[in-house]
Amino acid sequence: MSPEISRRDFLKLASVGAATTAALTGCGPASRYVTREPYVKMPEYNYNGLSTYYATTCRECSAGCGLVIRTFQGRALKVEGNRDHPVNMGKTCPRGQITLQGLYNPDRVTDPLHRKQRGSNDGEKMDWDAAVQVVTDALTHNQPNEVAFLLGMTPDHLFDMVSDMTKAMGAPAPIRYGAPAMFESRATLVQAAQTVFGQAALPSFDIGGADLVVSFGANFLEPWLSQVSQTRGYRNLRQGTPNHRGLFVQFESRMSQTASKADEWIPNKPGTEAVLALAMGRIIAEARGLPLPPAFATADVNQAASQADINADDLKRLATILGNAQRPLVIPGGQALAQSNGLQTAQAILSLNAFLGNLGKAGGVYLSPIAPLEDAYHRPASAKEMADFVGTLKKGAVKVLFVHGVNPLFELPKSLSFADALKNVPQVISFATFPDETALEADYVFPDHHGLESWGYQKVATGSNASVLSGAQPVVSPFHNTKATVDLLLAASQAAGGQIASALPFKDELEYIQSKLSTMLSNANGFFTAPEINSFTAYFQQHGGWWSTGDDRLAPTAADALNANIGASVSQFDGDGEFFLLPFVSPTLAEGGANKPWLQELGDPTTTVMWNTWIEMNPQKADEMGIQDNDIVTIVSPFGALEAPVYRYPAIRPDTIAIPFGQGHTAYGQFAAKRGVNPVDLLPQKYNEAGDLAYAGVKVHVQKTGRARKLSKMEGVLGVYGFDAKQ
Amino acid sequence: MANDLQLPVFTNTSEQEVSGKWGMVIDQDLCTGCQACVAACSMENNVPFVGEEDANYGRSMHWIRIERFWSGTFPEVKMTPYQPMLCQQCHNAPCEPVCPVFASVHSASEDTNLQVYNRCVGTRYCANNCPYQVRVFNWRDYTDARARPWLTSLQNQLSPDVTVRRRGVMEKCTFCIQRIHQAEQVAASENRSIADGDVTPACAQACPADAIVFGRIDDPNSRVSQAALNARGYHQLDELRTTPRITYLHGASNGSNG
Amino acid sequence: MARRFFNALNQPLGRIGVFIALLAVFSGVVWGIVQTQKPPEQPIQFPHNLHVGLGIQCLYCHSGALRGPSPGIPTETKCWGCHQQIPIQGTELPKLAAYVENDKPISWVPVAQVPDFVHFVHRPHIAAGLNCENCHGNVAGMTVYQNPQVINMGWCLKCHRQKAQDNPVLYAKLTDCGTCHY
Amino acid sequence: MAATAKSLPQPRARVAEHEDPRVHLMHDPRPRGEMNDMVLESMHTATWRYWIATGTLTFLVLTCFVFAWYYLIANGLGVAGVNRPVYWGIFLVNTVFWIGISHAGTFISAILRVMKIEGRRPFTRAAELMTTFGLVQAGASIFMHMGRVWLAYWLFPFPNERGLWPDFHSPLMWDFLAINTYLLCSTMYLFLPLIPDLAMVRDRAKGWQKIPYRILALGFRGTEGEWKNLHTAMNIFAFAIIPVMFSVHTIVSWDFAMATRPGWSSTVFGPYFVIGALHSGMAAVAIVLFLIRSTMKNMKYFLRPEHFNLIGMLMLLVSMAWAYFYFNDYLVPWYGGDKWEKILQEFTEKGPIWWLWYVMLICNVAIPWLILWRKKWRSTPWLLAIVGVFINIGMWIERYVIIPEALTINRMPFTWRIYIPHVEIFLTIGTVSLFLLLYMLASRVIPLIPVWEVQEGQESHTLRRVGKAELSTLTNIE
Repeated sequence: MSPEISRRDFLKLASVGAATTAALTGCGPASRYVTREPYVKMPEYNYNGLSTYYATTCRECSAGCGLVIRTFQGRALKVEGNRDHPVNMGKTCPRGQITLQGLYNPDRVTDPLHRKQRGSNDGEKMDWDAAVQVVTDALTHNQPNEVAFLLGMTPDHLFDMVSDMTKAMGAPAPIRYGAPAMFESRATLVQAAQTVFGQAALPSFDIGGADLVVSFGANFLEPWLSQVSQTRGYRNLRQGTPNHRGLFVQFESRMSQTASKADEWIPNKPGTEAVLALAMGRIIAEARGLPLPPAFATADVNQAASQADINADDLKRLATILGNAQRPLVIPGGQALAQSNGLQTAQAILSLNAFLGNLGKAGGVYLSPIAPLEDAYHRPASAKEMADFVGTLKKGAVKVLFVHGVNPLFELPKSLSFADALKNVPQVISFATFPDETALEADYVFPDHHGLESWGYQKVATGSNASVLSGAQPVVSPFHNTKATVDLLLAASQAAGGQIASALPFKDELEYIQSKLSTMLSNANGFFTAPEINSFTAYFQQHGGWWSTGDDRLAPTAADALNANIGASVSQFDGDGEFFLLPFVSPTLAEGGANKPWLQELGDPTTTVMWNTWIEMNPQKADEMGIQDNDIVTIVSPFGALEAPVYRYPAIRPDTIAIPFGQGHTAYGQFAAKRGVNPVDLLPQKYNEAGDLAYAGVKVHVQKTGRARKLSKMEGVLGVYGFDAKQ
Repeated sequence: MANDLQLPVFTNTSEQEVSGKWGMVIDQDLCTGCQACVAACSMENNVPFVGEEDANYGRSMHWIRIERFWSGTFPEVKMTPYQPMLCQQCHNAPCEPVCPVFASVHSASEDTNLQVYNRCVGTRYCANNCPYQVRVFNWRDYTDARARPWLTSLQNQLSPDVTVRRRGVMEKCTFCIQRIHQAEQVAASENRSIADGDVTPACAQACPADAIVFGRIDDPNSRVSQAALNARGYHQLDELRTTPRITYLHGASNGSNG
Repeated sequence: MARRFFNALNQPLGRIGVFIALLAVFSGVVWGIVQTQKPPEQPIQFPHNLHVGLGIQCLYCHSGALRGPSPGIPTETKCWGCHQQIPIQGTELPKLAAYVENDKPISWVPVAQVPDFVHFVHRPHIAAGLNCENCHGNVAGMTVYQNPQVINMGWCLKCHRQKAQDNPVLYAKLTDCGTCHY
Repeated sequence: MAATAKSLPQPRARVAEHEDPRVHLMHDPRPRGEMNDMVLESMHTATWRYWIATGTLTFLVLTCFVFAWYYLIANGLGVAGVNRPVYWGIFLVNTVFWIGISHAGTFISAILRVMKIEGRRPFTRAAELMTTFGLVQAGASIFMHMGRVWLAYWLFPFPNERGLWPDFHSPLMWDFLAINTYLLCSTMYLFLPLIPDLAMVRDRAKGWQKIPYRILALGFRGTEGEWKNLHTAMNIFAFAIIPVMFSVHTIVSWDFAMATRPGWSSTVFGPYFVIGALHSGMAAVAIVLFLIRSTMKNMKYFLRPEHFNLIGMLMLLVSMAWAYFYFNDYLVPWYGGDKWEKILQEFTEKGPIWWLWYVMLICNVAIPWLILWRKKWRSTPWLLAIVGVFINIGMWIERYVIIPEALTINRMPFTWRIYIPHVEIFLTIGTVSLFLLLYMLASRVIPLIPVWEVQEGQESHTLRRVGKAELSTLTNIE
């Protein structure tokens, strides 16, 4: 794009100058000694005084939203949504907006590092040739099965490239993981789709088309699958059709941001979603006078209500509403799936949808379109698979571990003790852009570009009707001495020679991506076609990706879903505490936002807390225990303990406490480190039948410490909770 | 007291008071409180972050904040719909007449409230007098990279279209006036007047639920004028007769057994 | 005693002394103002007169003025575009050559600057039919550029007021604080 | 001198007591020269206690005023406790408080002079000094409060090439002008009666000290004409300054009354603030007089219980008036039923800092009412001074309740926050010590007692025996 940029900061200087002149008269003297250092050989288009806009793809999560970045004289100034992009249609979430603070983050890894001693902050800088050599040796000097790749949810082109590479060298395929996948329970959704619809695909819920949405714990207005597109769906649900406001009911033990937008929030006991769903099915079946499907046969309405600790009449009423709705939709997700019976819950809810007959209909359940370059949906590793992987690491079977785009030391439950596993790996090479916990434990850190500095593509898993390959391109030239990981690996594989070299005959990242795109030239479904690869790539960059014009969602069929008896029961909980523990993804920070100061300063939507972790506790319950706002309490689960201040949250079950996930870093830059706590310390070693972590399946003790720490809030407590409440 | 008696408000009822120029409609039924508008606003307008302590002490610099309140106790607890609160760009703005140096002044051409940073001497009278409490003050030198070394690289993203404010001046939402000017210049160079949708402030542009609509309220056919006709429409603190330019659309207060 | 002092001041010599003292103060102030107004040192003494004399349009080098806020100051790339075909001679060209060899940017000092809180955009001014020399003076007569007048708000307003005398709408626009300060 | 005799109205009780009329300063005359020497002596004697006090005050001023203010300017208002919604903190409290203090001076000297209250004579100057020095503190506090104080001169209407002027709609502008006017007038008014005394000092001063006094005395020699002009000028000023004084504090109150805030936009604020100002001002006079009397030489002769008695009566009167106005200000919102006003009242009485409100009422009403009824207690200088201290505390808190505490409550409950002062506390100490320091320095530079006024009074008072009783008669000296 643009040649090397020397670092410039004229705006800062200008503001200083402004201050001095402002002190005089408010109008500046004719000249000020503010020198702006221009490009060396600055390209002409950067001197026309206009901003240049580049289309790319957001890498803050795996949803693959299209962005348009405003750049001016080589600097990225503003993130805007890509209007044409079918996933987000010009909109963004806060993390997408603030991705710039990642790009210009003061704590980025600026050079390739060799860390003499793991865990120490200092490492000696090395040049990239040496780095390539290190990687080459790692690939060649070890047996193929001793090499392991651990990759994050983004970017996809790296995953593909590594897959090709490992295939060529006969190494095990790269493991792909991310905390979002864990909290979204993707494996469970896919598994349930497999059993109910006979297709292992990610269900796609047409929220916008429905007129009644009943959600069992699905936080679809928060970082869950594809926040922006689901929020658009919510908009259409409410105001999409004139004079008809779709209704929305949420079953959840805590009023999440999503539940706060529901017309009715039913605080059911955690782990009872399955029985509730089946009970509703039964009520509807009876109301319609249909023969009772075996799936619902075992359900008992009153028992379900009492198990869920909700009013049976409410349940009946809602079920009737659901039964009478024209375009009803029931969504499973969030804490409902993060239970020992998560899979049954998902099955029960999907088959309830099937019973309601909304499969493949507007406002119903679809299967997400298969992304380009894919034969089917490939889900990231489930927590169970990760546990197995950690096991192999512990055995010392892996000699060299490559880590990119994921921070297992932060994102994996402490009980998995990934740290110990890492000790048994002789060589750890991290490609982290930021000095996160895992990078700190790595022997080598070969920093990748920031997402806005890199090429790439993202296969959109869900969130759009069309099948989308979202394109990424550098919008600014690299700010630091970083190198695209794909380039690094390509160079290494060339140096390694042999099969790898012949399998990856590409000189750089772009060429590799083009080789992938070339298979799509002939695809006529796209909204553009091109005779040859270069113009195709040009369009691809210009529009920020490729997507088909039609609706590629698959209509699922549930032939005998209702005949199978779903042995759904209330879930089992580890620990004997008096509180259900409900960890949830922080709506503003998500898993990677903690190092961006402005994300830290965004108030959490429901509690308005900034800059810290809080523990949500029901006020009545807190009064019983004599706990005030800001009191630090200890939470003890069978697997660990942590301390955090309490936020007396009016809308949570008295027998439940909730903790946001996203803070509690020990490294990861000055804005994230030593701030808040990380709920994964409490999480159990417990999986549902699909292999997803039952992170909501633990009961904990709460003890007062007697200490207190002021939580930073947007709201003034005086006004919201009254004069007697502590500030 | 005086301000709540139904007294006539002595003000010039000019064309603008009837028609206005720029206006906004915020649908509280759609707002999901996701903070995207806050983030977008801060990125567009070089709004500094202040850190944990100051943020907790009511010194955060958000030009737009999202409010919500609670009523009742569990299980009958309800949350009021999210309420994005930003400068209402009143026509009879209480902040304007109190400024001794015309730093808070009404824009005759755009009919918005301007805050002229370089004229501001920091008496903070305007902020006291703002019933909506949407004016934020630079309590410290939040943008001084010498005192805050971590800013040196972060400030690479500062937009040159917006002044970088320093210690001791008041600031507030400007309806992204830099975008308005840009659109006007483009339109002028194309020999046309601004069309509906030419100008979108950062918040409206980002809002994933499309809850914020912006445009010319003097054009009855514009999207915002149409939206403002909605029966759910109301003005914040209407009894003060500030003629705010932002129309809110009621959202249903939600909660359990709602 | 005090009276004697005042008497002394009443003498012609005393008056002259007072006059000189006042003069000193005044000239000190003037000197200070002049210091702020004088053009800065440029890395290369660029002869505008020569280039303009050769008939090169302003917009050839300062191309941003047409569409953007800032016209931009050309980098060595642009200079070298022509000068690599011209023999390097004189005192200044070698400097340019040196910059090109060392691949260093020429750190020009912008002279026609407005403070950070003033958002001057060239586009509308050119659209309004102004020529460069209306504000920048007769550049053809200068070597190193310097401002023909103090660039301050009074100067801006004078022109804005004249332009919009007979058009109230335009007047409101051109004298609105928000037109330049935001 | 043309002398016209007229008898003073004498309460019968007084006559019955047969008290010695010489307890009254006016009836206890001394030779002119001796009296002048007494004043000069008190002016020229600086004991070690004086120097220690001055030293400590200087230290306090340097640290709590000069350095603290520098610290504030260097780091911005973030080091103070102001926040959203409490944009105005203790700075404004101090401003209003000091303006209040400055009121009593003029009130006493001007009004009492106009009304020819003879008791005023010995302490008019002490009061006038308070006016001037108090206004200095008020101005300083306002500037401390500004975010960019180095641009304060933009509040002056001065022609500039930008064609920008201050906004005369803004109550702050009125405030600015009013305070300036008041400072100017009160300084002149302080200076005029000073001239004869300066002349007196000049005649007795030696060496270089003569020079400043000679310059300041404007060559006053005490001829008939000079006295006549002086009296005329003083009468004009005395009459002219009274409306100025009332307007100033009314205008100060408009800063609040004009704002659209619960607790502020109240029509009674004008007179209420004036009375409040007098309340704290009178109390301050009492304190100052007590200090002068107890620390400076020969002052027991000039400042006598009768004067404290007079001030005590005024204090009681003002305290009652204040209570009345406060009740008004309280009644309207309480009865008016505006939602926000009600919340605010609830907040002041039951909020986290509820006790402030009660302390205010006790100091401002209960204590003066309990103590000032009895003449014996009124005339006890130290007791009066203590009452004065309480009243000043009470009045300071009253301003605190009106400004930071009322600002806590606005129409956006989401933003309500408590205000916790930081550097303001030091700056408050700083202003107080600067005030005292200026006063102490002045006490050694100019005569705190207007000798000529006392002498004039004593000359015009004579005792005339009528039957048994000795009646005091007053001769008007024209």
